[in-house]
Amino acid sequence: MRVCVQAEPFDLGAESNAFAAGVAGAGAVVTFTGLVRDNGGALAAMEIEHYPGMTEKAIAAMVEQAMARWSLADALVIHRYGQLAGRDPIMMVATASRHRADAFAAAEFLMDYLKSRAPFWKKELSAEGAEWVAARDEDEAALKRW
Amino acid sequence: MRVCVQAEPFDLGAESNAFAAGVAGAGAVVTFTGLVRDNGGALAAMEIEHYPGMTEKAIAAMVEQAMARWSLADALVIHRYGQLAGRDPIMMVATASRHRADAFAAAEFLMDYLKSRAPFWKKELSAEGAEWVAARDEDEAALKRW
Amino acid sequence: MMDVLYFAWVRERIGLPREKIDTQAATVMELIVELRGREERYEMAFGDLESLRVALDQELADFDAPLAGVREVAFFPPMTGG
Amino acid sequence: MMDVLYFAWVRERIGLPREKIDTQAATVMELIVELRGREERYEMAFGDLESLRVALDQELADFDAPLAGVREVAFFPPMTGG
Repeated sequence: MRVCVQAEPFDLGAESNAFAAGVAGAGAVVTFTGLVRDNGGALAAMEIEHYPGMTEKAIAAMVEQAMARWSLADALVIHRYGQLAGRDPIMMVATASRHRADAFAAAEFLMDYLKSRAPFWKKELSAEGAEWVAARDEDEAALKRW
Repeated sequence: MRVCVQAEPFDLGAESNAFAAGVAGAGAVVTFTGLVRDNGGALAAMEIEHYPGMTEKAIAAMVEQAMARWSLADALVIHRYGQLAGRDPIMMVATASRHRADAFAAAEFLMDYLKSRAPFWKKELSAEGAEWVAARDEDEAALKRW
Repeated sequence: MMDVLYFAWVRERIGLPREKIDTQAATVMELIVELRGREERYEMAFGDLESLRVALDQELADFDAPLAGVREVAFFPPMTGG
Repeated sequence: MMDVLYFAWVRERIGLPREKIDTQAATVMELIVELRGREERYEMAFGDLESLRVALDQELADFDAPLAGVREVAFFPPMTGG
């Protein structure tokens, strides 16, 4: 498993290929990527604040929980913080397993926990100014299924 | 949407990047990749037979069904046939949506249908000989949830 | 006259990928019974209906589907894509 | 003495990212009440408990959690990662 909390951009394609190359026994790889949304052509950017120290620990605990709960060959989480440009990948999760059900379930589980339990806060920057992204009730509700 | 049924290898990373670059309004991208499994170091290879004509039509119908059922910005299916080497990507699905639930559900739906309703047949080639891959009861059962 | 296609181990057991068949069979099941009666290799290919699937003009169908107007019938094992 | 950290709009309303606080508060809730009484900017930050979260030594906690032995308290809005 690998957890990266970083200011630097990452390349979704290169990370996907490297992850898939490392899981020799697995036939199924699932990735999720979160992108800065381009809101109707308005030049969007994003600033992400996080809680250094707690972030890494919280994510590592989620990944360990996922590895214990599903039969996974490997799991990866990359999450950026700081200044992001429009269309930049914000974060990605990758999971690998023998059969697809484990990789899908673990990726959804990790996303649900990252959304509401990892200490990141997004601020959207647009022509109208800066605004903290509000937490969605659906995201909190999604945790109940696990 | 794009459906490719091809003998040529494809690059998971390049396809993922190209797909993500094309979905300006979407914040969520899910990919699934199926790989030829490396069974305990035994040099595995695979031969995939398909039904030219029906394959493309069947997959296009599945993708259209997914686009109608979930709120998707885009969807992609690539599936190889012919001779594959060990560790080669066999196929991939990519889906993009505004919120993650749609992209995850559509990717799982497409995988369940591709597994049991697209006319492909896999033959595993190993040191012990060639053997047609048997359909799994779990794969047939997985269709019931949609 | 109808094109009949075989895939995967159905193709291997029968020994050819496709053939033209002149038949009066009204349904898929009648065609299967007719083919089974031909030679042992057909009996081997169509022996276990549980593991046989059929498509009519490139659409999945049931064994009791009518053949009227159908130009292409394909027999194959359960699909294993993905 | 305890490190108290603020993130996102909690940090912006209070106007600083962290401070050292000397307190006798026994629980998180007692600390919140004490801070609210200080100045209007704290009242603004801690006015709506529905949209406030707390971590004790980098673990999420409830408002009634005891502060005994805790070195680092962090207040922030609901998280919006992913």
